[in-house]
Amino acid sequence: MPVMNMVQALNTALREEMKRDPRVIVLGEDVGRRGGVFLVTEGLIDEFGEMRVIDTPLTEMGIVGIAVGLALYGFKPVAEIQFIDFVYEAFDQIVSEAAKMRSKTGGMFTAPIVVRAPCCGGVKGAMHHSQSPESYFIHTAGLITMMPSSPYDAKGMLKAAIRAEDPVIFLEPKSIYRTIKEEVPEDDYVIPIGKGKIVREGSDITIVTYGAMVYTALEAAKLAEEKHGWSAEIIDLRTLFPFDKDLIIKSVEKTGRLIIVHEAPKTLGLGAEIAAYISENAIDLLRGPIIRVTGYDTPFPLVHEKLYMPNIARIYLAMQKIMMY
Amino acid sequence: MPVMNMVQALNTALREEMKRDPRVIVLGEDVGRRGGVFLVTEGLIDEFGEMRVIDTPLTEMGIVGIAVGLALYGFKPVAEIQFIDFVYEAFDQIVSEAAKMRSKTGGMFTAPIVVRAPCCGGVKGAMHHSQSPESYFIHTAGLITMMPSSPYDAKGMLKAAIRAEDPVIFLEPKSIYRTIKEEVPEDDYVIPIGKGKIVREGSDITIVTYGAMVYTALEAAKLAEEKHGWSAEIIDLRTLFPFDKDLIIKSVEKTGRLIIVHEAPKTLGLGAEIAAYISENAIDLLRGPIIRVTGYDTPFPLVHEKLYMPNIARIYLAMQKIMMY
Amino acid sequence: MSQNPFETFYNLNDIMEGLDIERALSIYRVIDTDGRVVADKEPDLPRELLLNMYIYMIRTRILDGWLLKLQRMGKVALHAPNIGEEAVSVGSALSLSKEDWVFPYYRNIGVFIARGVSEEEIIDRNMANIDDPFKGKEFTILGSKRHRIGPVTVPVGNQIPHAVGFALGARIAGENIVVMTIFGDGATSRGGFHAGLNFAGIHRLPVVFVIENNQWAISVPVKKQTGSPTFAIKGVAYNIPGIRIDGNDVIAVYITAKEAVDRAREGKGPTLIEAVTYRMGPHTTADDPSRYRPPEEVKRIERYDPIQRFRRYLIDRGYISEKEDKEIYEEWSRKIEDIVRKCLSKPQLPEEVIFDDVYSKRFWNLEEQVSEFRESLEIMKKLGVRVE
Amino acid sequence: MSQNPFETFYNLNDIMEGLDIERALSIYRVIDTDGRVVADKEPDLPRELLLNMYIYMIRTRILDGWLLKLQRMGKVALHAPNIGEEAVSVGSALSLSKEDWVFPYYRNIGVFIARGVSEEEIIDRNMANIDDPFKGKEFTILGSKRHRIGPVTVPVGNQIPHAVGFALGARIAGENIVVMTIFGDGATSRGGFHAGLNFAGIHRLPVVFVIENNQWAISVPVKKQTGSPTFAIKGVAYNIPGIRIDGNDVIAVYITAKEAVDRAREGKGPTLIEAVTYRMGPHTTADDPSRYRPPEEVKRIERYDPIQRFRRYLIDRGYISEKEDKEIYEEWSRKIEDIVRKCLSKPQLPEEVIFDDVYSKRFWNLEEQVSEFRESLEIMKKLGVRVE
Ligand SMILES: Cc1ncc(C[n+]2csc(CCOP(=O)(O)OP(=O)(O)O)c2C)c(N)n1
Ligand SMILES: Cc1ncc(C[n+]2csc(CCOP(=O)(O)OP(=O)(O)O)c2C)c(N)n1
Ligand SMILES: [Mg+2]
Ligand SMILES: [Mg+2]
Repeated sequence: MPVMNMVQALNTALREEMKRDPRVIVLGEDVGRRGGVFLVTEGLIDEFGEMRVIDTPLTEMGIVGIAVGLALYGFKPVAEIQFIDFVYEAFDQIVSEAAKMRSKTGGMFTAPIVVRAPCCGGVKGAMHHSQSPESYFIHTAGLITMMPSSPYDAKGMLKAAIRAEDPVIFLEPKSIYRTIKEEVPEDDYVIPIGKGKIVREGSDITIVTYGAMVYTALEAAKLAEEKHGWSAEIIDLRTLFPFDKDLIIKSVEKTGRLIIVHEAPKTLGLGAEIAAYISENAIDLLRGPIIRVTGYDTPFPLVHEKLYMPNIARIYLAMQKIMMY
Repeated sequence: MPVMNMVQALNTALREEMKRDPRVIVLGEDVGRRGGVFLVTEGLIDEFGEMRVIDTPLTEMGIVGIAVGLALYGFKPVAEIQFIDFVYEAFDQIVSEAAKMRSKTGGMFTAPIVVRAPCCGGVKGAMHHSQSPESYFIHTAGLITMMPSSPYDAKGMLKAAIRAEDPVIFLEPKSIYRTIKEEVPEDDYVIPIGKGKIVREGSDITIVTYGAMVYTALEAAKLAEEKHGWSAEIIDLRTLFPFDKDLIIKSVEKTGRLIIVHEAPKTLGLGAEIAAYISENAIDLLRGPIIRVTGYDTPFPLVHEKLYMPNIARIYLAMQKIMMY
Repeated sequence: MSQNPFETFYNLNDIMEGLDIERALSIYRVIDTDGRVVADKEPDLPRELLLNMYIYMIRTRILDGWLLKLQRMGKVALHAPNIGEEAVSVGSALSLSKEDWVFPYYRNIGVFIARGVSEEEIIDRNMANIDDPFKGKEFTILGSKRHRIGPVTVPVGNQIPHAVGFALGARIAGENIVVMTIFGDGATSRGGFHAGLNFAGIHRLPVVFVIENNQWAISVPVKKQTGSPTFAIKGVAYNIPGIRIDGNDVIAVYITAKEAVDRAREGKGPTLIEAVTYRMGPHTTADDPSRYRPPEEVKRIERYDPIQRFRRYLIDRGYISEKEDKEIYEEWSRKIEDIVRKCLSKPQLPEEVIFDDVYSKRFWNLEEQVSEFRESLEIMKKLGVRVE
Repeated sequence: MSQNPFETFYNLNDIMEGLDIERALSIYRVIDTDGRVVADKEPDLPRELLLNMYIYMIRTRILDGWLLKLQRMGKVALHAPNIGEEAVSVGSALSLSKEDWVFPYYRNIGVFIARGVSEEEIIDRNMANIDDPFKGKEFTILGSKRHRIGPVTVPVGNQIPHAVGFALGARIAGENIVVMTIFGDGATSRGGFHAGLNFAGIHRLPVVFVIENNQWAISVPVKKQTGSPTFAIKGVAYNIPGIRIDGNDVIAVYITAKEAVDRAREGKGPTLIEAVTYRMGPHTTADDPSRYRPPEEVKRIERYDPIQRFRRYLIDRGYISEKEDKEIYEEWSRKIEDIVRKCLSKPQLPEEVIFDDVYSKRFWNLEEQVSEFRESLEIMKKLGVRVE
């Protein structure tokens, strides 16, 4: 089995899907010869030509609007937004058009596009190259939102996104694009939408997280285990909406304690929904407060970004609070 | 004291602020002769002229972008989005520019614009004339978000918004634009940002809500009182961010039960943040689950909108669940 | 880069198509307000086509009147009248072949009629009753897959990039069709206009852009919408030829649109047509135009009425007699009245329809919410409260 | 509506300013690649101004080199080199009066230099050290209120409507200033370009729009950015005169920009200038242009280098000697090196700066979060973990 990083896994997924299904079209700024600024689309233009790998003008609204048109025709567009921080011009096309196409027309028309983009911090990208804006999409009925945390998942999840009958926002944590390498099967496999996974078993605390924060959470769990023998179970959500509530509840049934970790700002970050969901449907399982360790409620800073993001110390602190409660 | 509806109160606030401060500029689609499609800006063009009441071309991105430019110059633009459902084209200018101007430039530049717009359902406005998209703004650091529920509040809150040093999203629940009338003082008064109010005192359940839902919650509370003698305390948040957490906590200290009611869809609606906040900071006060009664996680429908929105039956049901818990 | 950018000069004589601006500044017309031919050449159109145009326009106007009435009766939530603008819809729609697609906007009921959508379907839709093919989520007639009419977008102009993307799709698929999109003068200010025309200009896509310039975007007049003398001239920015026409002259609309459609089909790229017309009525049933425009202006325009002009032409040329004309009108008035009656008797959509079609399947959140919904209906019954 | 729209004809002879397209299709140049005058008329510019232009361009290039070096040293997060494009920044900036404002984009370091911002401030900013006037939240030099330079926007082109709104503000306030905004060829595709130019065209605002057409938007060449032959011609869509110039000829840039600035100041409205230049380096320090453009292309362009051309002109005309030229270069190299050294010795910004300037004051959520932040720093110390 070849060992790949996430960029290679995503590139493989795109290549395989484009081979499998002639309806798959890649479009975006610099996705052609440049291969995308992170090289996720590298080589696709050579293999599939300019008709299926389209360098667009600099307009996110245009990229998504054209993608919706392609989807209406019957194509399966995979639109790249160069950094998710630049998606906002396309917001009207995503929220008013792609997300509502099926509903508005009673199913007569659908626009199952994929919008994929690098996201999140950790590479000194500053305010406009580090954002984690998943909340905007999770709150929008009609969209599916996903974020892989490993090369293996990235391949299977992107394939699932491309095959979905609904529009998918596919967020790629750029800080782990090349840092995590693992074996990625050459076969065609799909990771089902809506399924999270347990990346570490434990019995004292449930930590729900996703993306690059999975690794930070793992480090913190290790530290806490070493220091105090606390056993943390870590769930990688993978699909952010619809999230795997059963997996969370099952874990909290066991641990009685819940921490949610994400890079997105705290107020109305996904942690809010998970906390609210549990406090509405399973409050009696809890032995203490639900703690959120998140990006702060500020724009993402250039300086001290590692202090801004959830880090090992911040997660450890949360574990301490909940275990001492 | 004159009796006014909310449209008149907002119109009065604009007129008084424009008189008080020559820096206040109104702009948007149809805000001139037409007076806005709901007549909130009626007559302003006659009184202040075309220089200060500007009919713009049909571009929400332009409206907000120009407003940011005016604010950079030192003006205090009050931009109208004809229906908040059309704000998405302006999202980049709101989220990337207005919200981040102060932070990005370390305070050298600021863009304290007001974006006001009719919002919410109840007037058979269907999918694109009924939305409650406050979550998008609440999640965005750098923005203040407000929604009045009465003519009195509307006047004092819009004045506060116009005088704020930060950008404000001011949402006006159109279904009660003309249905609620009350005395509105002719003096200059301001309702401070961040302060909610108790619109009904009670001891058994806290209901946190805002906008037109205040009245629905009041009806439900009355019904529950009549039927079962349950005493509901109702909080009208008024400012959605930063919301009045002290007022909520104080009430929950008394009641031990919390219901949140809003028209916005449930997943990552403001109810999620309030529930999460309480379950993080005051979980021990609770005697049962935190229940959210909200718009469903679908686009806002044309048919059966009153069944879609939180209504007396749905709120009553939640009260029953929490009281029987 | 094939050329050295520092040494690349263009001049007006190397006529690039998008720079042939004569037609973007004048106004093309075939018949005048009395139905007399004023064009250098009278187009030689078959009688059947002319009669079809006429009947479609009449059906559109009668239907429009009913939708207005139904709105007043509270049976339709909102209506955007298209009285006086029928020639734009009908003339452009008829220039397309059956296999072509059109992406109209909310004011183009005539497009639906001309493409064969029945009055019944349109009324069901607007009433959002049990037969509404779109199941009651949004106003207006939203498209028709069967008739190759793309989805209407309520946010103004959002369909423009859809039409362009659709045309790109057709090209990739190797299908030689033309895609038309129609939108108002106000829509030209939105980002989607810019993005759509720019993309079509780069790729020379087979798209016909029709601006229905009815002089107003609600209360905003053209001179506050753009600083340019015409909308057609905006094609220059994208190397797309722009043509300005009398949009109340259905023959001029048809001829010009047909030329553009043929060009597109032959691989010669997009065209931008500005059809000059006038919004005779209010913006929608919720509008009150007396607040912002003098009634004299509307009066002055009445003589341009596209149906009256065309009627005079048809009668003058002997295509129909006065009597036949009256019969056509009466026949369709009767038919449509019957349809309205039928539609009015149809039951409403079931309540749970609000949970349908959000995704291809219902996720757990909606399952949970549907049960709460059902409980709430139960409680209503039990308590005897009605909220609708 | 003063005219009847159905009867309004325009023709090219009623020249509307925005339709004088000759200048939008040719390319204006004063000196050629050998510094020889090729324009019909050699502009009569004072020696001091010419020398200033030259020095500003040299300072810009030296500074640019240092920012590149600092980025490689890990002291600056990212840099977008402007080598070869200095004439656009410097020539346009100098055409403005002191009281005018300019809204540049990230590639316009020359604007900052020409407006009097010190190298030290720019380096502090890019290093985000303790003296960073913007306190470390974003890359790039972000503006300067004192020097009347508006805030740079990282999302491409978002500053265009800001500049227009700012000019509107000046008009409302009765201040007779001109506002300039500069942006890349790629920016012309974004909604903000369309919205900004449209609004300026309607209100004839005193705005000078400068397109720094360096042929590439990262890897996207001009022919994939637009179908139009030039960018200047896009002014037609907004009734804004468009002028295309050799952007590597600082005199042509200055003369043209000055004319536009004067026009604007006299109330004659906006101008769109397309300055043709070339991006000699990578898009940013994160880019690898060999992936998408042949090195020959860059080689071919080298002889258009704006500094070399201008240097030859100055020496030919006797404005400076070879020796003086060398001295200027050496003097500024030394000065800037000293500044870099100084900046490198400055401490970094304190940690809590990340909570500053989100709002005019801190709300309770940030107060709570700051305490958690402090606790986390404590814990780090206690545990001995380092995350930065
Ligand atoms: C993005 C957006 N903004 C505002 C509106 C509200 N609105 C509906 S129609 C309209 C005017 C449209 O004018 P025009 O494009 O000229 O078409 P017309 O209605 O005149 O046919 C406006 C402002 C909307 N539907 N969408
Ligand atoms: C809205 C937005 N989309 C994408 C990007 C990423 N990006 C940064 S610069 C750039 C190209 C800009 O090209 P151009 O406007 O020609 O300016 P240049 O860099 O060539 O000077 C892109 C795509 C961005 N910053 N903003
Ligand atoms: Mg119109
Ligand atoms: Mg460029």
